[in-house]
Amino acid sequence: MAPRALAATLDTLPPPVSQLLEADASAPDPAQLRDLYRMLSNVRQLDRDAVAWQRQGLIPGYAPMLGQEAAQVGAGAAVDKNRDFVFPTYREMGVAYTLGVNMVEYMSTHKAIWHGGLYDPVATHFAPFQAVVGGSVLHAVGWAHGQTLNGPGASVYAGLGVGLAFLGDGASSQGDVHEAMNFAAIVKAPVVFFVQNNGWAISVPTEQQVAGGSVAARAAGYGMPAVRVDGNDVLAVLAATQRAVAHSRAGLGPVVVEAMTYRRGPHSTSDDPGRYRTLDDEKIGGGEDPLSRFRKVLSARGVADAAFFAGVDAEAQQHADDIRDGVVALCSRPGSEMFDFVFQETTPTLGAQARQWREESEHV
Amino acid sequence: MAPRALAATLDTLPPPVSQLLEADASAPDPAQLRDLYRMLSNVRQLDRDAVAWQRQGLIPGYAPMLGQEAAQVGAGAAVDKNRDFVFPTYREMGVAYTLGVNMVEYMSTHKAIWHGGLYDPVATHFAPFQAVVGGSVLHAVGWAHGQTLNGPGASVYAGLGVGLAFLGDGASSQGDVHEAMNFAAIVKAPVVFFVQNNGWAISVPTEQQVAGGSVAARAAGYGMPAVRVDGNDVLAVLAATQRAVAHSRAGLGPVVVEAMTYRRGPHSTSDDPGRYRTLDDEKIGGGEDPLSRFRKVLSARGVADAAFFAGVDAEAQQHADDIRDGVVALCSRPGSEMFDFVFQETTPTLGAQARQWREESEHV
Amino acid sequence: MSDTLEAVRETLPMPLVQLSMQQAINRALGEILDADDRALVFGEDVGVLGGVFRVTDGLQARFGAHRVFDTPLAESGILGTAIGLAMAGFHPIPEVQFDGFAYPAVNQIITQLARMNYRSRGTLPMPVTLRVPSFGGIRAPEHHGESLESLFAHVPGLKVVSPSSPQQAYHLLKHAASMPDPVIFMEPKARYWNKAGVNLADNVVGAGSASLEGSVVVRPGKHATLIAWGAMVSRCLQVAELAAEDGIELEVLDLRWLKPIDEAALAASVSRTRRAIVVHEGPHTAGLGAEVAALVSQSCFDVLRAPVERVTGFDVPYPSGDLEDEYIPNIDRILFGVQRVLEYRRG
Amino acid sequence: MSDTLEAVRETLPMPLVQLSMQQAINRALGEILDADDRALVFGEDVGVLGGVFRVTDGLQARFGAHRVFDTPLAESGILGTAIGLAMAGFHPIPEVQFDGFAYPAVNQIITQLARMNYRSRGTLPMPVTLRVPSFGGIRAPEHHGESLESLFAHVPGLKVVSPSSPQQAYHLLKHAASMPDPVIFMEPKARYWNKAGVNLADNVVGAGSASLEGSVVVRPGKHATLIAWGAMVSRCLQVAELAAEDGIELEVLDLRWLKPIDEAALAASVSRTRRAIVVHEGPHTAGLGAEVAALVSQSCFDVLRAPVERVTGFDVPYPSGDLEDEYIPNIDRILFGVQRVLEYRRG
Ligand SMILES: Cc1ncc(C[n+]2csc(CCOP(=O)(O)OP(=O)(O)O)c2C)c(N)n1
Ligand SMILES: Cc1ncc(C[n+]2csc(CCOP(=O)(O)OP(=O)(O)O)c2C)c(N)n1
Ligand SMILES: [Mg+2]
Ligand SMILES: [Mg+2]
Repeated sequence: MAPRALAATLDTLPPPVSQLLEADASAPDPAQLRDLYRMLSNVRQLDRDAVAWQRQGLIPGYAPMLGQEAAQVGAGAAVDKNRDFVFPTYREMGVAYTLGVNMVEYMSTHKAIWHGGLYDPVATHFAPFQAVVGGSVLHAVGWAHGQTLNGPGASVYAGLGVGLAFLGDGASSQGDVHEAMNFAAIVKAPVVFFVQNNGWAISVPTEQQVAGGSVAARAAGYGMPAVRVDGNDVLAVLAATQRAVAHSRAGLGPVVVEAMTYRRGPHSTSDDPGRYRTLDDEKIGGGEDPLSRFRKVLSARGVADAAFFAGVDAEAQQHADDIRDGVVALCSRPGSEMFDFVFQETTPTLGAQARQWREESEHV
Repeated sequence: MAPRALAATLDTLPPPVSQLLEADASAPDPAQLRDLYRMLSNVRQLDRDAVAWQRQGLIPGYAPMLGQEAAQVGAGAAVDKNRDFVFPTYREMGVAYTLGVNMVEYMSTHKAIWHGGLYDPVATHFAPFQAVVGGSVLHAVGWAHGQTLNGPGASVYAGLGVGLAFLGDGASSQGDVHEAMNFAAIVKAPVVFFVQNNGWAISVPTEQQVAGGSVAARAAGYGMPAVRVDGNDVLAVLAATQRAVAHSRAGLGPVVVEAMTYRRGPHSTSDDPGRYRTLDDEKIGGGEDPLSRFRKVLSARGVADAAFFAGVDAEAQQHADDIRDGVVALCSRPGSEMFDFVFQETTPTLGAQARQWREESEHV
Repeated sequence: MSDTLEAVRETLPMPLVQLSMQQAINRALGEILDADDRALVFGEDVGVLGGVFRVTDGLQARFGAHRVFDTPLAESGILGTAIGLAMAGFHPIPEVQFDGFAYPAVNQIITQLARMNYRSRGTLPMPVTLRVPSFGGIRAPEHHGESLESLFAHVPGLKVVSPSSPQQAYHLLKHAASMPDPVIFMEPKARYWNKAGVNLADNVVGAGSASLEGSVVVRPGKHATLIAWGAMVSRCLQVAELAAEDGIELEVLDLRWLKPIDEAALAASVSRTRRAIVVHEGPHTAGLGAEVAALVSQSCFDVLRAPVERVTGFDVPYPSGDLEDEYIPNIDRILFGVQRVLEYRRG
Repeated sequence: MSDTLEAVRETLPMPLVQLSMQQAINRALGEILDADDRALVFGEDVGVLGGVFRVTDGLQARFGAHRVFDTPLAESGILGTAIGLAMAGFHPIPEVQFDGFAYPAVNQIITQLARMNYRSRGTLPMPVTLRVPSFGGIRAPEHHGESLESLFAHVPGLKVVSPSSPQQAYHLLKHAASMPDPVIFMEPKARYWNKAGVNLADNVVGAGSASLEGSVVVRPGKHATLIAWGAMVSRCLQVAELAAEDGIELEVLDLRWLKPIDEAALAASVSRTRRAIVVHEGPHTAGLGAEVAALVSQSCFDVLRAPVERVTGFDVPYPSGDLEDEYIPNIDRILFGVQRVLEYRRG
């Protein structure tokens, strides 16, 4: 077994449309490189801490993204927050962070405060937390098709807003994902299907999940280009996603990006990976840690040194602590909100139920 | 626009496993060739007549398969009726005929007598008539996996029973079809996905339906072989299906066969194709009539002559007339059967409903 | 938007026109697309063909293939993309071709469409009107005659409505499409072709009701209330006609909105008649008739003179055309139900 | 098969053992797989992992990966292949990982699983037992706490059962798996971990009931009947306990089979107590409580002293863990319902 990240690459994305690429994919300068590391470090710290919060009883559960930092930060950094829109699953904490979603509001879903999280999806361009595997992939296609219908004129920029659908290797088995890819390819919707192939769907390895072995390889069947990329190399992910986004933005249709990575942690804090894989499996499958890999790159390029890393990491710890304070302070939402958000325009039946709930529950 | 049948072929099916192929795919001898024509002629006649029956008010509706005779007879003739199992849609009259299904019992569904038809699916190895587009494709996979679980020892023959899932170009858009192909490829189920790409899903042309343009081309993404074949050439369809069946039978897993054909008639007797295509479209898209093509082949090989064709065609008319008599004679099923077949073991509630129905309806 | 509507209205022909329900819906769709440039109509065969029932006839030619379009054959995909389009600020009016083919879309409807407003705390409203040609009675193939109202009505976050006449269909569809919440619009296909006068003016819906919300009494009576929706309303009117010959005056209540249910109207009617029969095509157990019976049994407990009768489809799969009339409540079965509530004596 | 079962039984330990429901189901599955070599267990993560609730723990090791296997992550696929396996003569016992993930399989369940026996005129029976960890109460993420019984109970061709105790779970699962028809087996996941004595001998299910069919009175009483299923049964028992301190004797009826409903047992209990409260977690409108209330209102019309009360979830999406206790009927809300039926006076 080799590290998953080294799986054969695949690249059928045609050469970039130069003019549009410029906005999206100028190679990161030193400041941007350091920023990428900052994000990686913050995400890593927050993820580790969230697991600890669960052990401490602060939150009832959490789905760690350990090992997928490069995939998520790389993808997130390719997004234009002003006109693109991200459709996450339940594990895209790193993308949320990169997009600037308020992390206390994000973590509220893990504190069982509100299923979709307390953040504003419209303001952040980050759709609500989604527990249905594959559930939001079609939304990305519909949203993206809406950008085509709006026309490029609707934006102050050249090119279309792009929808980014996040999905896992497990999700690729869902019928909805097929319907989404087919729809998108037919209408040439500006959507990027960003697959984090992390080797596992809970206990089921990709080999028993993805017939043919690669989600990216399926793109050809829909007449769509695809890139399969080392998901633990943040620069590779960034570049691939930028190219994909530029392609879609130019009106050339959907793209599949498959980031080969590894879920180093448990599926969730209630999972026990020891039942289905060994520590050796994890070590080999995971390969080199994406953060240490990137530290080497930055050092080699002379863009950052040990002091920088130490500083950033300390800062990340501070941020995570601040977020923890916010999560601790998060109060339950009033029960009346159960009724408030069902509809934009409530109904008499629901009004009566809300009144009865208030009488029987609030005053007891 | 060129005739659809001439669409680029695709063949990724590995060379046949010779031993198993022998049983399945010996090239048809003259008697078999004449038999194929006999089936084509019967199916053509019956199909045309069924449309007439609808116009005459004998049956409320019918879904013609005009133009798809070669695809259906060719596929059906590759089936081993003793151990394979066919999972049809609502348009596989020709396959049913080829398998020897009693055609009066088959037509009963079009007479609105019984949704699944009155034929016995277990005895005929032809699953019930299926109105849900894509609905039975997964059943074929499950059934086929069952053959693997039974093991080859369960059969007196060498090799596995093969499930044949019939689906259209429209059906290929359904999520279930993706789930079926993925499942089948993962467990190497002995199943052949037989796609009749007839150019249309009611009014929607394949170009607006099948991104990438070919269902067969999707097979590669699942690590499955595929054959795309001229669906109006009965011998080509027969040979391709035989090879596919032999592959599956040998335990090598699923295969996609895409027969490029053309729905020459309306979607159903209540459809009006003039709204979405011209007569010219039909002429070009349909290409040469599959029956006249095969007549030429037989004549060229000296296997049959005009007298033979005339005799067979007359016989076919006689058969169709006999079937018509049977369809005329078909009586409604007693209303009590609504209750009889819901469960193997009925329930008190249902028993009470049946009693009430009897009291209120039968004696009025 | 009301300014635009005002303008449109002035160009409309004189109020009362004879329309079939299929024409009334077609007309309403045209007006909606005209007045609201974020409205989109899509589904299988709704474009060039104009729908298998011609309900969308001519709309693609009139509004273009970017606003009225055919989708691939995938119902979950239709609903899923509708949700995404709503997130992008559009007002999707998708169609599912037949009731029985809404099942593949149930996951997107229940876990996504009905919940997105809630999940997003009101920031992502779902102004989606899902048209579903519904119910039986047309001798169609399997899965073309089903009643999903009980399934839909149970789902928090959905509103459900079914018109019983061209008049209702025209106004209710326009109303539904103007709502900021998801509405399942169940069209009784058995009534598609029956023509009736339609008053195109706003707020003239139902016998005497000025409102587009709630139920309508379509025939007043005093001995018992028949409660129905969709195609069963006209059947109940026939029953009331027959019963009147024997001096029995049946009130017929068109429930119309199946979620939320107009509890006040139900209570008001049955409080007067003191007897109720609910009639629907869908299977008996856990059908919407159970909800109606439970509501009436509760609100009219003191005045009810007989248990609420449910005359419904049986707990069997919707049968083939030949047995359809044995399955759908027919006049005789409804009359038996009426007889039971009228003859009921406490034991 | 009964000979084989006979043999198995002799090797079993002494009758009364302490088991959690999760263990009881695991044990029943093991016995089913042992006794019936056509039985197959499959679903997401049921193999090596033994299920996210460990309900299938150890079964793959014991019976092999050809009989207990992981499927790809696709619920429609799980049900669709189960149907095909049943057509090939197997007895599939698939699992859907959580209630809310049964929705993608609804099309296969309704249009195929529930109808194949009917469509094929009895030649293709569907002996499929679909296990669905169900209902709420465990502070889980979205879609992990839902009640689909009303949806399933409405579907002709399905049978639906929910155990309320390890004892019930053990015997009902074995019974369901022996049935030639599709059964939806709804496991109340909030009760997975509570241990209780299980009598492993056949036909010893429920308080005094020798039958595996129908409902069970789990606590007799005379002032009103609480009707519940799944995890709400133990909650109703708590309520009855509390009420008893005030001299109110509540009968608790575990409905158990949600389709077919044991109408006779409902009528018998409420005829005695003359008051009824039905309690469930699922949303109110068109919930199974409506069916129960409609049935009781009809069968006990003459004796009912108050309208049947429904204490249920609200018509809102199942909320996040923090609000779960506000949503699921709690002891107070049930007591309010009891109070209403006891204090009801005709107006
Ligand atoms: C429709 C659906 N089915 C089942 C589940 C339960 N479930 C949650 S996550 C998961 C595995 C998902 O795997 P993958 O898509 O690879 O994403 P990953 O967890 O690896 O990030 C499963 C089976 C679910 N949430 N939704
Ligand atoms: C799930 C589902 N959705 C919609 C329909 C309505 N419908 C019946 S046939 C059909 C087109 C099918 O096209 P295709 O699969 O290419 O088969 P063909 O009719 O060409 O044989 C449609 C949309 C259906 N029967 N089932
Ligand atoms: Mg994964
Ligand atoms: Mg077709």
